[in-house]
Amino acid sequence: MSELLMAEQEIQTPLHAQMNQLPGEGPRAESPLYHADLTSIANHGPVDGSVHLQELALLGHLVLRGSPQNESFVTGFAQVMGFALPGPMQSAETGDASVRWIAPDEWLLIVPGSEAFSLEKRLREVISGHYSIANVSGGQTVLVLAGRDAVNVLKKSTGYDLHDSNFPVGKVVTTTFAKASAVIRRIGPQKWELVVRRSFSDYLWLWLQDASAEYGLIVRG
Amino acid sequence: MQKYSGFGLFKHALSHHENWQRAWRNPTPKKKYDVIIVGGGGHGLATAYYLAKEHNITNIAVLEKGYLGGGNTARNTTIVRSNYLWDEAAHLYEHAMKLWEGLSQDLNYNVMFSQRGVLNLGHTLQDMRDIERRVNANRLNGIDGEVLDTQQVSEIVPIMDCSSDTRYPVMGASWQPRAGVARHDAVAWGFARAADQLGVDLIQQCEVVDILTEDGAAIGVETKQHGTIKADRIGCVVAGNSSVLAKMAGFSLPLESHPLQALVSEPIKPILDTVVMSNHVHGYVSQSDKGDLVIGAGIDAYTGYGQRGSYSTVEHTIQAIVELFPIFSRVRMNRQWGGIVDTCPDACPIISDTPVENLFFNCGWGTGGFKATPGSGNVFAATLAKGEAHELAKPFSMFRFYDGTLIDEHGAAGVAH
Amino acid sequence: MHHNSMTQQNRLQTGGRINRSRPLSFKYNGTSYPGFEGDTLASALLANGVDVVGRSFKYSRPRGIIAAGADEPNAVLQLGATEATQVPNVRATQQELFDGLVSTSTNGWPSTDNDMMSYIGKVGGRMMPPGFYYKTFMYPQSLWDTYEKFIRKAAGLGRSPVENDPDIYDQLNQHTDVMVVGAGPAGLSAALSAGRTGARVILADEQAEFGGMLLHSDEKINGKPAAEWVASVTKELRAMDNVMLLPRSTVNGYHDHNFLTIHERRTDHLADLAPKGQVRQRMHRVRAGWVVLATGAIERPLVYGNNDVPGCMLASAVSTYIKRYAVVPGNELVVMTTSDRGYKSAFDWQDAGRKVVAIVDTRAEPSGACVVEAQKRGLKVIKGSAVIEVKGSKRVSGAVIASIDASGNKVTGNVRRLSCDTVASAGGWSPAVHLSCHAGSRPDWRDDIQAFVPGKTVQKQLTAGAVNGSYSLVVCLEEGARRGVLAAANAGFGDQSDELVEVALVDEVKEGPTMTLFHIPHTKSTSRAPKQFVDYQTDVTAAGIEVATREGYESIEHVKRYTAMGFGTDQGKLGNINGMAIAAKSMNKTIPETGTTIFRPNYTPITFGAIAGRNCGELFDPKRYSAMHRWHLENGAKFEDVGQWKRPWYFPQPGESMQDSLNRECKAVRDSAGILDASTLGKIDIQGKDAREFLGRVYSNAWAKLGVGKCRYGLMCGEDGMVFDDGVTACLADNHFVMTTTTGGAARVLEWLELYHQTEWPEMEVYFNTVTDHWSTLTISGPNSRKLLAELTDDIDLSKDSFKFMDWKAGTVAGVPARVFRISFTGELSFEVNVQANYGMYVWEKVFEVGAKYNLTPYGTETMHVLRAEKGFIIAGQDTDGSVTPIDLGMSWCVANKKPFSYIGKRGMAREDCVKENRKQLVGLKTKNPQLVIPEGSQAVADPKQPIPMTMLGHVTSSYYSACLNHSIAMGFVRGGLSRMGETVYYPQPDGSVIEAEVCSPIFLDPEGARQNV
Amino acid sequence: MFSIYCPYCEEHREEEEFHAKGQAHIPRPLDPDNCSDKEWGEYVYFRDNPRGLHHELWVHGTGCRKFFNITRDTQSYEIKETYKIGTQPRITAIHNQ
Repeated sequence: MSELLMAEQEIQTPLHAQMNQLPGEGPRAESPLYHADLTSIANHGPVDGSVHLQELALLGHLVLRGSPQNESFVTGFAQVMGFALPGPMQSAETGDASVRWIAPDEWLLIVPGSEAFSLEKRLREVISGHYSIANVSGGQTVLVLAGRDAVNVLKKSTGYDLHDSNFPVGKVVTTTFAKASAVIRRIGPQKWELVVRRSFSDYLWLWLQDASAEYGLIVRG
Repeated sequence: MQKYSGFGLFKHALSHHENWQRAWRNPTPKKKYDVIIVGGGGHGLATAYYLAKEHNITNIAVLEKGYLGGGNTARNTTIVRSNYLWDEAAHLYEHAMKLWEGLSQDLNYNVMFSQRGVLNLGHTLQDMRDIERRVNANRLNGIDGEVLDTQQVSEIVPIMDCSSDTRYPVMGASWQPRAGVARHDAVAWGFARAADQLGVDLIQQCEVVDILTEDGAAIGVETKQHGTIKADRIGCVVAGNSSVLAKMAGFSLPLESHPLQALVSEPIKPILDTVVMSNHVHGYVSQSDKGDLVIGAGIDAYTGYGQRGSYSTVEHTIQAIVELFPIFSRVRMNRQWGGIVDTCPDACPIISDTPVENLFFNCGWGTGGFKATPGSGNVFAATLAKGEAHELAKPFSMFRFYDGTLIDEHGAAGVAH
Repeated sequence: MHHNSMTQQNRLQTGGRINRSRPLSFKYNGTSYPGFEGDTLASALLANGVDVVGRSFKYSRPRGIIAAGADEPNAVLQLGATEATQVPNVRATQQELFDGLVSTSTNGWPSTDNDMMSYIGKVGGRMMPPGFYYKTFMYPQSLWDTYEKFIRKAAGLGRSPVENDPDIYDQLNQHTDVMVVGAGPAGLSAALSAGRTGARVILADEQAEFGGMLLHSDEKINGKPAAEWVASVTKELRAMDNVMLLPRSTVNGYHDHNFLTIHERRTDHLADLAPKGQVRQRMHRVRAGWVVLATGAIERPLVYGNNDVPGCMLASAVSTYIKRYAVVPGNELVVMTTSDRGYKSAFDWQDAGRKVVAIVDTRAEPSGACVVEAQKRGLKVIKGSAVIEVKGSKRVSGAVIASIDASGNKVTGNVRRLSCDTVASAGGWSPAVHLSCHAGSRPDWRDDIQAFVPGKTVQKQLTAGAVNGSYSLVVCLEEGARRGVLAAANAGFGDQSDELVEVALVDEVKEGPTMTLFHIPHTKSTSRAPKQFVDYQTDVTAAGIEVATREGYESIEHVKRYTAMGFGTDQGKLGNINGMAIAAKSMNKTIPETGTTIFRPNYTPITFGAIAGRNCGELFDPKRYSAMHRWHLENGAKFEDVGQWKRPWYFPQPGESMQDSLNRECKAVRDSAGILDASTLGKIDIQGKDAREFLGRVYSNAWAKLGVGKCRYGLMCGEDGMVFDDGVTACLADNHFVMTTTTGGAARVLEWLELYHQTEWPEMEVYFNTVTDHWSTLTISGPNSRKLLAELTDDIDLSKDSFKFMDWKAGTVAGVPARVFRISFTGELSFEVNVQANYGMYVWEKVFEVGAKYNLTPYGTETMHVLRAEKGFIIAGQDTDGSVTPIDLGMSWCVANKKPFSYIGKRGMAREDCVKENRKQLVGLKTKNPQLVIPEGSQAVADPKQPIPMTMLGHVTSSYYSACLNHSIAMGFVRGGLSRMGETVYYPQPDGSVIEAEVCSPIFLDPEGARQNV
Repeated sequence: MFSIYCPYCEEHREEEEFHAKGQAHIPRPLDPDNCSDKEWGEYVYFRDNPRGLHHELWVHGTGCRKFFNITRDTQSYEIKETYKIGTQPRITAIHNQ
């Protein structure tokens, strides 16, 4: 218990409150689409279709805010992550860490859930000046939409131009998605990653099932 | 004047309708008038009519840059109601309502005012609180109205989906039986004809390009087609152009001009006998005597003088109508169009003197102008005649935006109507 | 398949594009008829000799099919085999025939009462000049309601279904470099030349087959029949993966910045109910780089006496039915034409083996190849003459022809009658400029072709072919090719070199000049001649238009509105130009002098369901859920809509009334412990060295001294000084705060903060991030909440002295890291537990595991409202309405006017009207009868007996029965209320009763705050 | 339906991602407390609302959440330019005449 305690001790820097928000073993985590039970749909659901959907649940989501003019912010990130912050509408990744440009002073870093806190600590250690890091891991989830007709499902859902000439692999856009919004990243010729907000996830799950009905939806576990 | 009646119609039928007189003259403007009214829409024509009828001022010109009733009068969804929240607005709109009741006979022109009742739906607990508040205020102000529950609503509009499993179930409504719709073009034409009969000069295709002032007072206008026309008093009633006219006179107004869109379905057999409005799902609908479903919603968020808005607004409106009336899903949208509404920060109009002496403005009706047409003209006429605001107009001075005596009707006027 | 014995007597044995091997059967007005695949409903009706397809709505005259496309005004039918699949007002000329199609005529007159019909039509007809209803039905006033019902009955065409639509619709967002509208000769060559550059191209056409007029043309392109050229071009286009072909797709709207809407009908040609799982109709929302309008032109009918009798048709339509559908719509034809065009129909008719009675040419000296051919064919050509009137009622029985003068203004004699059953008229072409007008451009009049063409526009728009007034095939093809290349080049594909322009070879036919003529004169004056229809669907006649101008309705907009010309479902495609010409003539003006004609979307009507797409039913608007929503469902919560959120409203137990539940939930909180899901409150993470200063500027109260580990309540105002949101903000660290907002206000507040940061104070070092969805918030409230929470944490010291009211601490709850705020909206000892939302449900369940012994009771928003009202806490949005200042709310304690910076709202509150003593102020209200609950929204008066209109003092904003206090409580506004404590106000009720209440402090329970400070 | 170039995302985006926020270049008075009611009213409520060229504030709400300015013709709806907060328009009514 005691070392658990240690791990969960609030680390009070004078300037920012940091907090490891993950418990140790035991407590059950429920991703935003937990109630949809995608795993059993994956196991027992339809196997025919040209649209594939998968939730990448319980990842670590960190919102980084800072100015590109803040050298310590830019270099600090590169130093910790081993790659540079991408420019407008771009993304970068190595291994299981990926970062998305959201705004001129905002990036979304997604890592394995267990690494969010340690990464935040390391980033705060090396970055100085004006910046912020917000852990939003509980507030959003990642959906991967793939398959031949994934692009048509997206065309029903967003007004953004998805054509190869405008939306090559690696590009990121934050845009409208049905009556919600999503951060959309193209991760393959027929593969797209959607970052959506927790409270909208059930609506978007219903929407995606409806929009892909005519093509056939296969859920991946 | 040539009186309109069933018998007259019969008489003219015998002569193959070859002897109808003009509804109004086409006069060339004089050099000077007692009063110039800029703007030949419903409000301007009503102002001229009541000036002549109730204040014996007949040396009047109405200057219209296009054709009579060609602005928002020709583009609105014709809803007439007076169930406003605040006393000031309620009294003004109820004054209009009383004039509506009898307007056809007064003008000897059938404006087809149809008191089929208006429902303002509530979809949330707060909607219902606001409805209770408004209806209570209406009753104590002498305006008819009652609060209906879901069951009562579905009895009035059985074709509406009042089930509890919709996204925003209908929890109830306010109901004003005396409210309804009127034939919008006929209102302008009726006032025009009656004003013309009383000697008012209606000058169409006459665009005001400048307002002439002399030591702080307005003395006339410069027009594109007829040069200078002088007047002792000038009233501007130019919805969709108010800020432009004010700029000519050297001041600005607390206005933004927004596109307000409307649309109609193809004509279908009578199926909807009342007006249904919903702020929450953002749509309202009535059925015209021609059979069209007349539909509208909120304004577009940007300013625009183009008499058109964004397609997404039309989409949201139709989603709302299909949500309320799923049976209309297979009915088809025929035409859409847009007007320009001058909106005030407190969703109430301006009927006011201005920084320029002898220059008065009647504007800022936002989405609520048509229903006020006779009342607006009536109090503005009195204001122009006396040179000071009519009792009912006093609270609507443009200077309320300095001292803060706003009349915030957003609760009641949050959605276009 | 069963067919009745009826033969298709007007069907040719050979020719046309119909598939004779696929016979179909359909119903019209209860009778079933045969047809073929490839027919439209109109061509099938004509094939079966059906003349009357409806009655006109005003005069109820029999009407037949006039046209072959979108311009048809009469053949507007009700479709649908079942109630749920009814579709009103379907244009038979555009409806493809399918097996089992059921259609009925939609007479303007709803009842089958023939007396009424004939009364209105025959006798009443003359009593109904334009605007007749403005002139009558006025007296007596009381009868208008009755008059109106009578008028409404006459209105409408088809009827709405009364069952819900079983079909599904959707939308696809498209982006393209070049959008080509119309797949006639110009459109096809435009798409081809653009497609070859590699540009993204969309080609849409309203018809099932591409080709337009080429589908029934004899002309040759590159030496081959035109239809072969169409096939080869379509084949090449289909092979290009940068080209999207959309048949059965009408471009209905052309909006700003080159945004177009396309209505694609995917299954309407198969059945009236879409095959299972298929989308019936789809809207394409297109953003185009450049647009090529190749929308063609619509033939104008000529306006003559009784020109609405079935058998009167457009000459081009006659050719279309013969050549494309192998249907000859009659036996004996008279053609009236102002150009060479009409001759073609006569030739087609003759080739079909039926009798051409005469070609009546309004030109005195027609020249051109066709005249020579007519002589070769032995056809009778009557020059300098016109059909001034036809005879017959349900079908043309004869044509009255007469000589006319060269100007076409009057009959010069030689009146005689020819027997015939069909009169085809060719009055020239009107370019289909509709789309070019949608974004505000006005069409230009061209005297040389006597027609409007697309005007100056700010759109990235090109035009090709007949819409330009270029009517000859060779020009259409070349213009198309050139505009296609140009559009692609403008969009960045290919250069504009001529190599890219492939011009097809067509042998030109020499055409003679056209005569300008719209309205055929009659021996009688227009007002006395037989009705000469201009707009068929709205029953507008030439005489009617003259009456309108006679009465001073002189602007063409007045004419249209007064007569209803152009307001039908065809939007005046046939009638508008003729109407303008007649109005102009009656005022001795030119057509452009009467104004231009402007078209609005839609080109043709669009199904509401298609526009709504998927956004109806449960997808109408997102439902937002907290992480504990499943638990709320399982535990029988009733929900309240708050913004898009579904919040538990209360948790009824079996047999409980709502009030029972509230009483139970309230008591549980006051006596022991209750729990509320507060996750929906907005939460904004604020970091940066200027965060504290920023808070001081956007809240009305002071923030300079808020220490780390502390929380504070704040009020947020607009620049007008009116309260718009409130909430508690906690200081997590010197440069780090978390702000809470109302559930409905979260997005607005975040944007508000960003607005001021980005536009007013960019120099301030602060970042705002929403963490609303990231944290689950469990509010445990009640005297036992400390004990309960103690069982779930061993690293948070909950003791009174170390964890004070308005403190927050971090630690673990149920083994999950948490931030715990000791704040209270109920007035009880209360802890807000915040955990990462992925663990919200887990912790919630753990709390209940230990909570049982404390009778831990879940409560919803309604109980929360009662509990806070007992304490006099406001709810922004319920107790405020955008017109009240903090002072009006009696919350001057929450206003810090000594702050150095003039915070948002300060100046607004100081305006003349806002500092008046006698404003409406929020107070508590105690009813004289403690059991009476004043209905929320009741209005206060000082004297309930005063006459109406009464002077109102303010309204009740919050009102409840307090089970804990055993009496009702209320808050409301009363003018000058803060200085009226103890006075009585009266609340008149709709039922005539009056509720008396005493003005009091809004704090009904524990004014000292002892309960929350334990 | 506008197609709007976001100066921060550096590409054209659909109108649905944006919100119009009214007239641009209306700085908050630096000393509100010493403004007259009239001056304050002018700041809060009174607008140019021109027919023609208009400098207006928009926010890329469903995007980068940045506020920026648009110079737009309120009659033709043509967007002449978009520019970042803190910068001045290149095209103004004067230039346009």
